[in-house]
Amino acid sequence: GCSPSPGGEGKTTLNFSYSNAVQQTEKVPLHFALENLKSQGIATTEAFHQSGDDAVQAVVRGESDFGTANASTVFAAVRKGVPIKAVMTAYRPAYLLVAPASVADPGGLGGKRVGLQSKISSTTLYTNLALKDFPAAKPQLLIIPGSANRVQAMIAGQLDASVVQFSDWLTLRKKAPGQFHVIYDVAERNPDIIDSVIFTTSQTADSAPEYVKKFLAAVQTEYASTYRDAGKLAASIASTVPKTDPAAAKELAEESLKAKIWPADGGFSPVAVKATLDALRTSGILDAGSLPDADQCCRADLLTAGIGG
Amino acid sequence: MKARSRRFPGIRADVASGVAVLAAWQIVAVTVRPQWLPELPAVLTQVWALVTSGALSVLGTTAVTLLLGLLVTFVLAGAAAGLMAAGDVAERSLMPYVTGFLSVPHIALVPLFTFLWGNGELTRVVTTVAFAVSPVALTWTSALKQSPRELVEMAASFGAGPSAVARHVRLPAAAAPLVAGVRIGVVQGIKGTVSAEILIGIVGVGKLVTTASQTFDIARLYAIVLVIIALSIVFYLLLNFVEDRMTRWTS
Amino acid sequence: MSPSPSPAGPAGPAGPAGPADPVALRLAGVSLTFPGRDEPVVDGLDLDVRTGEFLAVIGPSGSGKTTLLRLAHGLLRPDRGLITAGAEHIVKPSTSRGFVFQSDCLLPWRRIVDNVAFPLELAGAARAAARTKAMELLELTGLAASANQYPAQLSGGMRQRVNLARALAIDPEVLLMDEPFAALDAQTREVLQTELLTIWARDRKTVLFVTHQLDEAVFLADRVVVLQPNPGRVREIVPIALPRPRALEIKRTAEFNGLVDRLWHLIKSDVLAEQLI
Amino acid sequence: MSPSPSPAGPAGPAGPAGPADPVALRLAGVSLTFPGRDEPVVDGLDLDVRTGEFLAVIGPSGSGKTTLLRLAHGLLRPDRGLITAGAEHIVKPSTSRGFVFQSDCLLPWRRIVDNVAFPLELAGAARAAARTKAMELLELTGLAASANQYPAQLSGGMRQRVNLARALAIDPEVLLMDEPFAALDAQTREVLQTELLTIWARDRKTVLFVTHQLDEAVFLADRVVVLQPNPGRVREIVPIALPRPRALEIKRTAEFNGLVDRLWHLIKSDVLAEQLI
Amino acid sequence: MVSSSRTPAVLDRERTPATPPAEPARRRATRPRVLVWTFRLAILAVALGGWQWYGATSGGVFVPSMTQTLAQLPELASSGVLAPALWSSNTSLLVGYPLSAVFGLAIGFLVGRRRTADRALSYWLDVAMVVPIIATVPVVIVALGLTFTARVAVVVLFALPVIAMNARAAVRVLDPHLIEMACGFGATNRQVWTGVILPAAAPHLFTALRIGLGRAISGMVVVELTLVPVGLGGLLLDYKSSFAGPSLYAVTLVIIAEGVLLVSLSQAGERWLIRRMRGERR
Ligand SMILES: Nc1ncnc2c1ncn2[C@@H]1O[C@H](COP(=O)(O)OP(=O)(O)OP(=O)(O)O)[C@@H](O)[C@H]1O
Ligand SMILES: Nc1ncnc2c1ncn2[C@@H]1O[C@H](COP(=O)(O)OP(=O)(O)OP(=O)(O)O)[C@@H](O)[C@H]1O
Ligand SMILES: [Mg+2]
Ligand SMILES: [Mg+2]
Repeated sequence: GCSPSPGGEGKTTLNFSYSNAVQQTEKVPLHFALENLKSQGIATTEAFHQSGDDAVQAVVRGESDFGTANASTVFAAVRKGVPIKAVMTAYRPAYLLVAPASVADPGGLGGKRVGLQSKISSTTLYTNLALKDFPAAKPQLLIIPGSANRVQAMIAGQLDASVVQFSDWLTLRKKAPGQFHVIYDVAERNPDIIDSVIFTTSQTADSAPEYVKKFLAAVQTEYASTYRDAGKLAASIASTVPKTDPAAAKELAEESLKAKIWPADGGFSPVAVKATLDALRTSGILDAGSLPDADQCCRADLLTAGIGG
Repeated sequence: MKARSRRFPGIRADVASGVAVLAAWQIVAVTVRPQWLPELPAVLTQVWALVTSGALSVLGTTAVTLLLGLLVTFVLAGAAAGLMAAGDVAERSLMPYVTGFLSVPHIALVPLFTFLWGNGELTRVVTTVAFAVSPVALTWTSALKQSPRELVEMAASFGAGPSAVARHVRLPAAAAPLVAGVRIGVVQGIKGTVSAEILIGIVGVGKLVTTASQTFDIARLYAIVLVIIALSIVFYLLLNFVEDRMTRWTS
Repeated sequence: MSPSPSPAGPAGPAGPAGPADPVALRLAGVSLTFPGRDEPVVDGLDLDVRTGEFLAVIGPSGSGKTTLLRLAHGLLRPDRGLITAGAEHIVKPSTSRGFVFQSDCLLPWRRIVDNVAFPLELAGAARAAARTKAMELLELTGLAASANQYPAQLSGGMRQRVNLARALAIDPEVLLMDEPFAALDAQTREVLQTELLTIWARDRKTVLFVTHQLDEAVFLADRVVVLQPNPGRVREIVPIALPRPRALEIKRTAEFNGLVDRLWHLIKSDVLAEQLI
Repeated sequence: MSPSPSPAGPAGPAGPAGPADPVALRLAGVSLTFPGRDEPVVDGLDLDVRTGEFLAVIGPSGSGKTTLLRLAHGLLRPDRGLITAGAEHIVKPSTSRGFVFQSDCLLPWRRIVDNVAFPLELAGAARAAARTKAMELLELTGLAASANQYPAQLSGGMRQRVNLARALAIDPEVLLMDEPFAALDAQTREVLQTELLTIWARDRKTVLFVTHQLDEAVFLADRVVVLQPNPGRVREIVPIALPRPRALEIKRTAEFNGLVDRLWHLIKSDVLAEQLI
Repeated sequence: MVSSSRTPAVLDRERTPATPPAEPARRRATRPRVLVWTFRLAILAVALGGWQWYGATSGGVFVPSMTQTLAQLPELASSGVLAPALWSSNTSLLVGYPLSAVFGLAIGFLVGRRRTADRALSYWLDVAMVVPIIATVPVVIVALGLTFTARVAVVVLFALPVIAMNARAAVRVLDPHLIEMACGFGATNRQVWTGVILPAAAPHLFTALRIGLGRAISGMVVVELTLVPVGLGGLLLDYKSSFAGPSLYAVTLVIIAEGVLLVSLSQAGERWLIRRMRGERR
């Protein structure tokens, strides 16, 4: 069900694009928000992509109405003239910088092999944020896409440190117990940083605000509910994220809730947007001169105020 | 075949070498236990799981892409071959482009295709066509061009007109290489479809591979690769069989 | 209409039993130059083939023997001169002339019987009728047992028999044969020569037979045309007065060898010239 | 040393001028079965090739003529029986025996002179020396002018001359020739036959010559071995008492044709049996 | 399973159509030549013109015009992005291709001339030629990690089977009589190889190496596109994810150019060799 011009306010279909090929913990509430929309008479579909730019592609082409992608990807696309707008924070960074036990803080990474997802990615951003206060430390940066692959490389000794997701940190602890520890908790140290955003086309945002609002409200409601029942969240994670046993799901749920990665208020305050843009600029992921300003890339006005955890 | 069974009673050398490799695999897997090499039974269990769990149903999209791609390929290649076989000028004008396209590393075009057309069916079909179209066009051109001069003259000497010559001589003479073109097209098309799916990573075999490798399921990854290999071999054997049937008279 | 150009004089004593010697095929002043070539291949060639006679053509390589046959069949058209069969002016192939090629030219994807039936199908016969007729011809040439095989499964000698059977299928008035036995080994060739004579004796069709083999020409023919090369012309026509039916033993007689010797002397200088490096 | 196994009696009158008739090549009780076949190709074959004689071998297709030559050369080894050249027990090819194949087997990427020099190079001769020797042989076979051409640029007759020159290059004691002229047209073949005799007359090497052409066998040989098929055995050895040197004209004599006729009768039944379908 | 006696798809892919029968009228050849070049240029002009027109009028982010793309090339080169990427990609080719060539030829010779080796290996080489090797890339990465060795291994996986199968065909098709002839003249095994088999097979061996080169380039790009995003493939992915259309197009052009250039060069060498061997020097 493609809808090339998502025009009418009374639209009863909603196609959603994820920037991942397989379901991830961070997106479990999104998934259930979409499920909930079905009970409101909206037919939803979910498409999985290999990267954020593919999700952007799908939305721009009208294959999907909404998508998630890294803030950096969406902002870069906007800068190149792709007609999309971020409308909500999907989640805040669920990342940890993990290093060998011998390394105490990011300053100790000098000369070590540190893995990155790609040149333009959240891992780069967070590694830069971690190293911000230690300008003297010059690690050797290696590009290894796939958090799982980086974990594999760390276990195999091909990599010393990397920014990894919660789930991978669990794996790492299990497969190489005692060898690694967390030296930098990204979400904890950067409460305002946006990791991933929900976006739609500028046209949809402009011409069908009610439709967008309806969707965002559903997401916000679901986000709020996660904080009320950690057990239900763990069960949801175990049932939707591949290869996650109940024990791991429980840990993931707890970690995520502790880091408050799902903003029930939409997490889209001007402060957060500015902090994210600043971080992108200072870390050199997007060259400073042509960064979009907040108005170009974001619309915070479609969120439902007052839903809180 | 007879000589073969005489020298290796009951065993065929190719089967034997295959079994030897599998045995070596299993021995390494259970003795050295490298992380990257799952034990054979684990892989076979996964193959069985793939088959029985219905996970292979994603191959439906693969088949659709392949069919669409081959359809387009055969139409395009047919047109190009028809043009090139029809006239010397047309052939010499088009040939550099067709052979040139043959030396393009087609797989490098996939990012451009996804940039252009997204992750959808269109990109995958175009990739399939890009892989298959020039070899098929070349094979078909030579099939159409090879003129069995003596046979044509023979038919003419019995009063056959151009249409009778085409029907009774040129077409049957070209049949074998035309079928060979189809075989090449299918083999190349499978490569194209699978390449597109793996690079795009979210449909068909690509989805299987991505899921397995992102969830660290190494045994399953091996199983998927084995299934892909097995399926392409089956296709290939099928095509060979058809081709042999059609050219029985050459024996 | 015009006297035979043979320097050996008109109508040798070996004239066949045909009725009153009318001419089956006449080439008059025929010239042909292949495009892109400077010299004509055939130049001012005159030749009468009498009805019911077996006429052999010999000459060194490149003297235009094949070209002559193709002209006579209508596969080629002369630049100048006339080629006629009775009242018909030959301008294209017709089923009243059958061609037996040197290479057997069987359709490899058709079974033997269907190869023989091929010209009949071309002529519009129903498949079944064509096959019945083809089977008769295969009986005649001793090939009935191989009717359902493919050409690739047959020996060279058998393939040439099929080739002959196919030419006979359309019941042509004139049979044009271009070195049909050249690719066969010496013994197989002799066997086929006798068979050809047997078949020919049944209804005495007119035959124009090209060969390199002098003894073959003498053994088979009523008259032997000797071509000279550059450009192709008739050097001489040698009548063969050997009695018929002929058995292979005739090849060892002095008379036979005298005729072969005469032909050899007629082409010797041309052959040796061609051999010069 | 031992009596010839010929049923035609020992030492025909055509014995060559060689000294005291020693045996150049002896096959004694030779049998061979190809793997995967039930019947032997050659079974209990006895044959003596006398030094300096020109021995021709005829027989129907498949009677094992080529196999016999390959055995004599050492390219094949018999299952049973002995093959000896003087005191040497033949188990592998040696340069004391030269082989001339039916297909010319020239190396297409070498010039004519280098093709002739090829066996000399194999034997370790320096390139320059090999070429000088090769040029001599090309003079002898009338090919000097083509020395720097490539095989593809030559006619079939010329290629067979090169083939012959190459076999002579290693100055073998025995020359083994397998239907060397079979692919040539009748006239070219006759020209090469006379040339071969001329070259042979110079130093009278021992020659074992396989052919299908009865007249070729009679024209060239001192004795003709007639093979019978299934399994290959010597049916008869026919001595050829024609005087030497022989000119082509001898082919038209009664004596010559009598010999051809005799050979024909010896193989006739086998040939006709083979033709049966 | 089937016997491996047939070697389909070996030379098929590269089969160039038979040259047209000798044209008798050579004088008339100049007019078609002019015509042919007119058509060739016209095809090129239509393709490039169409691209330019579409890119300029309605291309948007996703279809930059031809001039935009071409203008990006010098920029990429001067900004120091292109050369390191080219080098980084081609190092795996530089190591992997010679390895494939040496081992591919060796295996091909072995399989082509030794029946036991043929029976044991041909079938699997045949299989390697028809299966999509790209499917094995994840397994290679699992086994060898995201390393240079893995990249080389993928290049070898892509190129070696093709080279081996074509080398096998090359040393096989030759006339057995030629070898028998050489043996007849007492040639040693080594002399048979150097004097007969290799010269006879040389043109086909060059074809084998050329096809292998094309496949090796594919292999080089494949790893970079799937799991080790360095070099040219890495650039492609970077530019794609940052929506840098002109750069993406330009790098794609560079890869195409490299493929076509390398393959054409080896093709020219091959033709020269064949002409030399056929004695058509003059
Ligand atoms: N289609 C053609 N185009 C140009 N030249 C041709 C063509 N066909 C034959 N020729 C030339 O015409 C000459 C006569 O050819 P033809 O085949 O008639 O000779 P032939 O006597 O049959 O020779 P052979 O005994 O070798 O069969 C030869 O020089 C040949 O090269
Ligand atoms: N390498 C081989 N393997 C199996 N059978 C063979 C082989 N070589 C020859 N034969 C068979 O052995 C028999 C004799 O073959 P050979 O070539 O010696 O006959 P020939 O007398 O030379 O025949 P021709 O006159 O046709 O040349 C034939 O039936 C042939 O099929
Ligand atoms: Mg001819
Ligand atoms: Mg033989």
